[in-house]
Amino acid sequence: MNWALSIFYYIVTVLVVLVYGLLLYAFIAKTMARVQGRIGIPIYQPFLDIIQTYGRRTAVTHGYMFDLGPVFRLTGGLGTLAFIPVIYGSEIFGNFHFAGDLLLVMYFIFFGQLGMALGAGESGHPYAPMGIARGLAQMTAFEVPFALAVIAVFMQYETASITEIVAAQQGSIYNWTLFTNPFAVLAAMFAFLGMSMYPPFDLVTAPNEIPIGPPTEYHSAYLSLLQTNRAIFAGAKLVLFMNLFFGGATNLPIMVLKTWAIYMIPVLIGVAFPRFKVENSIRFFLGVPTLVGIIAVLYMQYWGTV
Amino acid sequence: MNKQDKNPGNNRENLIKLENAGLTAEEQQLFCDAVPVPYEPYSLEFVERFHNWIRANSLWVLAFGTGCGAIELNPLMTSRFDANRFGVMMRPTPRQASVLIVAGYSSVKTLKRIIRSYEQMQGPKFVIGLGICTINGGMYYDSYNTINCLDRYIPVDLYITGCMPRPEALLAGFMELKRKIKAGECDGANRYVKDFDWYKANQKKVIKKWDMPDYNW
Amino acid sequence: MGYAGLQLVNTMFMQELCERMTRQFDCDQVMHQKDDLSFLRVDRDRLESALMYLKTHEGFVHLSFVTVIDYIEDGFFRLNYMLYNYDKATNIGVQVDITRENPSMHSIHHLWAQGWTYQRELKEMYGIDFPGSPRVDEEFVLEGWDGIPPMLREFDTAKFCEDRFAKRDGRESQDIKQTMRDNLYPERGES
Amino acid sequence: MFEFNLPLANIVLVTGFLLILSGLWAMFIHKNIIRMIIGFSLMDTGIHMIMVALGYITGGTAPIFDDAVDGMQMVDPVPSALVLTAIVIGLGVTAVMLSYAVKIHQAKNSLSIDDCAEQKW
Amino acid sequence: MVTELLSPLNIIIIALGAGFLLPLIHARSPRFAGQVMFASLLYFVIISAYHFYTLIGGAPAVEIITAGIQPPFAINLRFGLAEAFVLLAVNTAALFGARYMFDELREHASAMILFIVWIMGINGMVMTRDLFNLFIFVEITAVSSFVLVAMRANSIALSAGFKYVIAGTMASGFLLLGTMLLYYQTGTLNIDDLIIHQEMITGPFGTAALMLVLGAILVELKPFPANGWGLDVYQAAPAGIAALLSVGVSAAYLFALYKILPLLTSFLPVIAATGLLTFVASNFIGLRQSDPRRLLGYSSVGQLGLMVTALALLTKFSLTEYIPLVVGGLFISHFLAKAGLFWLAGIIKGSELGDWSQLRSKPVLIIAFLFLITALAGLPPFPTFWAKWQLVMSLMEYQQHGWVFFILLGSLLEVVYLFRWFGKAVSSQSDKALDISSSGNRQWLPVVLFVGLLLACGQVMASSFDLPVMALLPVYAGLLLMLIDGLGERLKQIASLLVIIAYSVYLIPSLDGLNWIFGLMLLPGSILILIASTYQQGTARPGFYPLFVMLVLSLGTLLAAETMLGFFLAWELMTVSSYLLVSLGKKATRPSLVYLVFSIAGAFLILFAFALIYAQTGSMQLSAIGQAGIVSNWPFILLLSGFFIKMGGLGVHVWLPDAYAECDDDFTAMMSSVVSKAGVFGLFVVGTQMTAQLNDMDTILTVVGWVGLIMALAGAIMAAMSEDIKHLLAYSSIGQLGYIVTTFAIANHTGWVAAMYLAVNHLLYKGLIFLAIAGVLYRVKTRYMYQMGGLIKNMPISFISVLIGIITISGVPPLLGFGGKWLLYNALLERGWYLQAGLAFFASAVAFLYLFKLIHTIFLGQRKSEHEHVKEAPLALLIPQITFMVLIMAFSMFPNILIQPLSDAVAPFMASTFTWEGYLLITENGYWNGFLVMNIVGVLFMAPAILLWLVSKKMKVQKVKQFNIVFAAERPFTPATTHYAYNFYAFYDKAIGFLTRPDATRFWNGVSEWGHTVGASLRRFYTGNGQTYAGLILFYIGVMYLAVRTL
Repeated sequence: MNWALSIFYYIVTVLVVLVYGLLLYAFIAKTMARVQGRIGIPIYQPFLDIIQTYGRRTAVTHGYMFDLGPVFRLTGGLGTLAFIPVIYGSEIFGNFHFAGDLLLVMYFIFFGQLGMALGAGESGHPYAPMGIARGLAQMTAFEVPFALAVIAVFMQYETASITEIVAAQQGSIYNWTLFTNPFAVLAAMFAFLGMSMYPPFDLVTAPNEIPIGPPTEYHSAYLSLLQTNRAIFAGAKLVLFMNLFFGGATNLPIMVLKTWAIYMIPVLIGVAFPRFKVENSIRFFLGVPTLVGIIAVLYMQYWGTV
Repeated sequence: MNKQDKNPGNNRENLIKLENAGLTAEEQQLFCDAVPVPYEPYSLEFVERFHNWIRANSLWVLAFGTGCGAIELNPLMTSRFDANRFGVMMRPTPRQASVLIVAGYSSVKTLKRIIRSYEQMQGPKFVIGLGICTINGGMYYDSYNTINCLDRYIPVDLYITGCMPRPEALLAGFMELKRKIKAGECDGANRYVKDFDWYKANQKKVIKKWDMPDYNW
Repeated sequence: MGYAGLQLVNTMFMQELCERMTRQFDCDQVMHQKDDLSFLRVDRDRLESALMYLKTHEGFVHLSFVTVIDYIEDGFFRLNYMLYNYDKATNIGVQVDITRENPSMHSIHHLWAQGWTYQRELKEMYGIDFPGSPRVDEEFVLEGWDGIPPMLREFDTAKFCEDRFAKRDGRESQDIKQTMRDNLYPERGES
Repeated sequence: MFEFNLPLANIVLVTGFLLILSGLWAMFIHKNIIRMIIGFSLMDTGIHMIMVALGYITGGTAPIFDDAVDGMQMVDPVPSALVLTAIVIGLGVTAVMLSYAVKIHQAKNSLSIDDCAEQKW
Repeated sequence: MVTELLSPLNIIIIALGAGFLLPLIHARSPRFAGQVMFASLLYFVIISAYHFYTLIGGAPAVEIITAGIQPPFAINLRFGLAEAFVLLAVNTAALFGARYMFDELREHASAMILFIVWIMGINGMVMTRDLFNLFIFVEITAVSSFVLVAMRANSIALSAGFKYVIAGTMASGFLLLGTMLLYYQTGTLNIDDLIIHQEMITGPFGTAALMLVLGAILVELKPFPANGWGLDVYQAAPAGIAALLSVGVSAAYLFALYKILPLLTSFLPVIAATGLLTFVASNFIGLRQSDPRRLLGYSSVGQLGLMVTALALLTKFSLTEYIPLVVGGLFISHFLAKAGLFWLAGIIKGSELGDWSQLRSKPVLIIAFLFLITALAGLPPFPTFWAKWQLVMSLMEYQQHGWVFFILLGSLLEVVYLFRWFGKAVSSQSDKALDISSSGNRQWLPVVLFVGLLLACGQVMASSFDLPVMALLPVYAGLLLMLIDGLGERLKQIASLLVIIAYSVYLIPSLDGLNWIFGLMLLPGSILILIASTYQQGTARPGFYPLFVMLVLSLGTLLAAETMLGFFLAWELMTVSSYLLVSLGKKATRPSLVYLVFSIAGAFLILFAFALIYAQTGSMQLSAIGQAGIVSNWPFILLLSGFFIKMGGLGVHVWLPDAYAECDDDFTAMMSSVVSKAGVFGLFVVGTQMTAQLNDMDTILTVVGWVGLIMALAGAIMAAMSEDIKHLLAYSSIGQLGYIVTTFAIANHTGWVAAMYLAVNHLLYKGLIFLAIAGVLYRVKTRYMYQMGGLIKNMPISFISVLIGIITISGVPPLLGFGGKWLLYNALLERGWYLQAGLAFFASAVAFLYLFKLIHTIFLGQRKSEHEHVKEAPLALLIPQITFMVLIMAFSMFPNILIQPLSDAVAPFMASTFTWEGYLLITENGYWNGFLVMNIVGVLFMAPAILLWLVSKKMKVQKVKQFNIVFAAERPFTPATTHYAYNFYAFYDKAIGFLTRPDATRFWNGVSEWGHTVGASLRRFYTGNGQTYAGLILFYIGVMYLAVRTL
């Protein structure tokens, strides 16, 4: 593999995913506005917002960890993306998936969150640790169904390599994990609700309780890094789910379509529900979703024949 | 001060400190005592104009209801008025907001919080005075606890009169603010810094219990 | 028992109560405002025992509020302690007149735990002292108030504003009475 | 096996056991130290009697070796010798006990065993 | 000539002669009388020593025949090796005892006479072979004792003495009666003759006769419950007398029992049972005792009980060749230690355990006290340890599980109360001062001498086992360093470092395979932590360095051990030294005791398992574990449980948080990162030996795997709920060790590599974090995290340490920790433990909770005003931290330099499933290129960093202070109320907090409560009433008789 070329391809991927992520965000906002009978933001609004925050002329800093927090966060997003093949079989969008398998991705997701948590922590604002504590607590809970789902997927395909998992789902729509391993997908989608930070699981930013939580003190260029990451990370996460459960994508339009569809699930649920209390959210995830996850594993163990 | 003016952006340490007389010695250690300095526009004019256009189309309003007029802000986001389509968005924290709407009368107590929030916003930042009370006190002109002229305390870019002005008026105000921003007329943040002593004197004249630093970084 | 019956019982209860109170605490004035609302006026020094009695014997367990009226012309403050009886659904207001010079009143915080809030407010707004009431000297609503208490009638708010807050030129103030008459009810004319 | 074929020895033997039992009994029921010591003496004496009785053979001769005497008809000399030693020792022990009684009386002004229960558990 | 001069009979002659002469001399010159007495006692010693020497050389036993007639027709005495041994001990003790209490003795000639006659009585009891003669010596001894006990004639001593008199006279009466009945049946009084003709002792009559003799001797050995009088005497008698009563007189009776034991073949189980009952019951009661003298009494009684048991059981199973080792070992240990302790008790004023804190004014005495306690408790290197080892092994050979169980239970209880006593002596404050000036060194020098003798005896006994030369090296190294304990801290540190480094250089090359890897982990890890030891400038740390060296060296010997004894010895040495190190903490008295008790309990489980293995295989080699596994799973389960306790396994973890929290802050690092690995090593010792059987142990392994994961989860949740920083880390250790347990139980190549990898990981990051925290605690003087905050400004390097540490723990790539997680899941999936993998994921997610809490509440958020001028941690702490960080970064960058050796070390036991392609590691299920990940992340990190830097060049960036925050338009008022730190995860507590309820703690508290209640109930027998005691004696003999008849 030519290193320079693969780095170039990676940069292309990042840019594509960034643009796509921002557009997706705008599209969702627009959709929600239309649901509410509004016109909604222009489709290019997220780009303006990012540039606006990049273009702020003053900033305050609370210390070096505060400065590094967004850097960690964006690194986390970029890295997660780097280890996921975005489009199956594509040389350009294959990224560095050969560096590690699914476990690497699952753990690398924490990298950015950890760095962000530390940076926000140094800001000294009490909402920051409150939000992080809520987020971590909820994360521990929704990781359980997610992990069980991933384990079920692993049991099904007997590999932890994302590329191979995608490869195994090619051919027909009935080869998708969604149909071959429905319990795992159900559990994973429960977890996805928690990851997406839409109601009823938007505990971290929790407007009206701890207004926007961790990034309370982040602004200007720091915030724009976070916004950038948000787009990239959302893209990476969607691609991961798509790869694991929905057959992956062999070209860009399919990817766009599938990820958009996946993303609509938490959005549509989000517009219909109020927010959980933290303890309720934890108990929720440890209840039915975990049970579904366990069923998925047991199903694979005893009846799963693919 | 001169040195900083010549070389903006690189001075993390200011030479002159704020007095912060309202704080105890112990508290002074906990608050930053640097003097605010104005920022220069981008050296390339088209960059500045580009950014002004962006700023105008991405107005982040601080969700801070300072008075009775706050009730007029809520319909702004509803389907009837939908300020979103103009790039207006509510932000819950002053750090991220660029527009401060002082909605209606402001009592002395609220003024203190307004000043704090305004100073915590990052430039460029804009202030809209909403309602007659912010202009000359309105019906509360002789209340012992309500200020009369907002622009003596913080720089106001735009007033919207009325008691109360309807959301349409506010939307019109946003349009006007956008125009002013694009025209590069909104330099309230820099004005505030340049006339810092005057603003502080006015503020301290009405706020007797000044238990915060002189500039709330 | 129907509503009318309850009303009758209440009226009788209130009358009997007021008689008892008059006997016991030398209430110099009793006023039956409504079926379920009466006012008694007691001595400054008997207030505590009267309230105590009402709370413990007559079922007026709830202190609704404490207010004061500034009778600047007659030189006294009239304090109103409004109590409520849940069982009988009746109110009773106990009034005390205190002098305007160095006004001071006994604290009733020991009777109702929320008492200190009202007393702190009265201290700030009227300068009435309640020795022994918790945090009574702390600020209640105002921050850094440096004049005479603003609710006193001798406080000249217009002059205060002129001194303290800048005026913007161009403001026209109209006489409200005249304006309303001119603009809203022109047909009524001078009366 | 133990055989009750010697009336005199039996009488002594039974008496000895009775004395032991009564001595123990006295040690258990009496609170007074002096009485307990007496009980001990009774027990001791009982043991001595048993010792003698065990060695005695009715109609046996004195244990003096002589050509004329059949060894089997001799009274066993050993218990008799031992009992002398035991009596001496018993005497010594009794003396110690009595001096304890004196000392205890001096120290506590009481001779009750119940007053000697300072230590427990 | 020499032989005649040194004839044992001379002891009696001299004693009687001195008895006559002393009053005459005393009247002239009390001083000379004293010299005569000492000369006599010295003569006794010389005689016994001479004969001991010659007998050891193989000389025949000395037979003394009286009246010129051969036994059995005349009284004869024998002076064999056993007699010589006992009498040498007794006479030595008597010599020092007389010296110890000379102030009291010299007043009256009669006291001196009594003392001499007393000792003579003891000598006689030991030597005589005639039953009636035994009675006479018993009476001589008893009468002298009666008088000597009441020598001070205070009220309590008189009461106790009179009870003693009653019991003594009853016992001797029974002895006399029994003797006569025996004589009646057999016609002989000679013990040897009786043994020859024991078939003549028949029927109930014979049984009764034997019972009376036995009962009399046993009563004098103070069996439970007929021993109240004895306890009173121990408590009330003058210390010197009590010491000799406990060691000398009891020795004589024990010896008497030994002599008549051949007569009592059918009695043996009952004798053993009564001894064991005494041992266990006394130790239970000891739990409740607060008077040290009486506690010593209980201990004496218990030890005698154990010796009786050992004697009876060994005789029963015809293991008489072990009697010298077992009973002799128990005896000499009890003898020296009890004498020393009683003598110490005489020096100390006051009757509370806490009063022993007076000893601290003389360090040599507190150390002596510690040694004596340790010797009594049966810990190495003292004789009891060897004796118990041999006893347990021998009994187990005959499948005597019940006996062993109760012996170990009693020993455990003994440890509890003895070390509680020591803890009180170390921690409490006595208002009385130790006064040893008036008596000079006369009173304490013997104690020290006896400690030396104990050590010597221990060494002698050790030599009778097949042990490597270095087995006791830790002890000697520790003792050596103790000699220089008075020097400067830095000097001691360097000396200790040199010792450890030299030892490492010697040891590590000699190890191989997994042991080698453990060696490379533990010894350098210890060195790094030791570097930090001088961080508290100006604080002396007495005892720290000797114990530390002992601990590290015992870890080394543990690794090098090849036999079960060597392993167990090293294990116990490690336990003792780490216990003592823990107890050096300021408030560590109770936690360290709990730690010791659990450790010893664990060690006993291991001992039990070893004994089972030995019984099954007859081999002492560690490799026998594997053979034993074929027969039964029990050794495996027991060993696992033992190591599990050491690792703080779930349910038995209750010792861990407090022990970690209360010991010195840098030593916590040692406990967590190094000492806990001993448990892991133990697991691997078992695992590697039993590789062949592991396949058949699916059920056990599955259970262990689940337990490990539940441990991981519970540890993480409890850590998240802790407010105390050291508790948090302690629970974290529990959780992390849980993963190691699970990966061990996976028992395939990946699993074991994962376990080893996790162990290395744990060593690195726990060492790092605990040292960083030690620095924080040193600077901020509080352990509660909510009282800290914002320290990143003051302690940036410590912050980075903790940051690296928590990233490593959490398993976030690209650092080392991810490898552990990756291997863990790979192993779990490979094994097919899918639900377990889900649980592991949950546990590792919960770990994020406490990790963020840890770093946030300490270093981030709002700094307290009082911490404004806090400085960075001392350099001594930073150096090892930086070393750890460098290691972590290096292993993260090049994971193969770690995984490859681990894989190779595991490969001999489990076939490797790894494939390497350069830096890419491929398993059956996945792949991971640590080097590449590290580089990608590094490059990716630079991109936003440069971007941010570029943007900030165009901005005015103002550095602000901690209160410059958006506070809902208000201003913060105090850092304490602005810092979100207390009850950090309140909602988590609401959601699943029921999982953190301290049920285990409650359970063990219940056990402790129960033990105390048992003790309290058992001691209801001791009413203090002489008649009750007499009644109990009758009752005891009656029950014994019935028991014998029934059996």
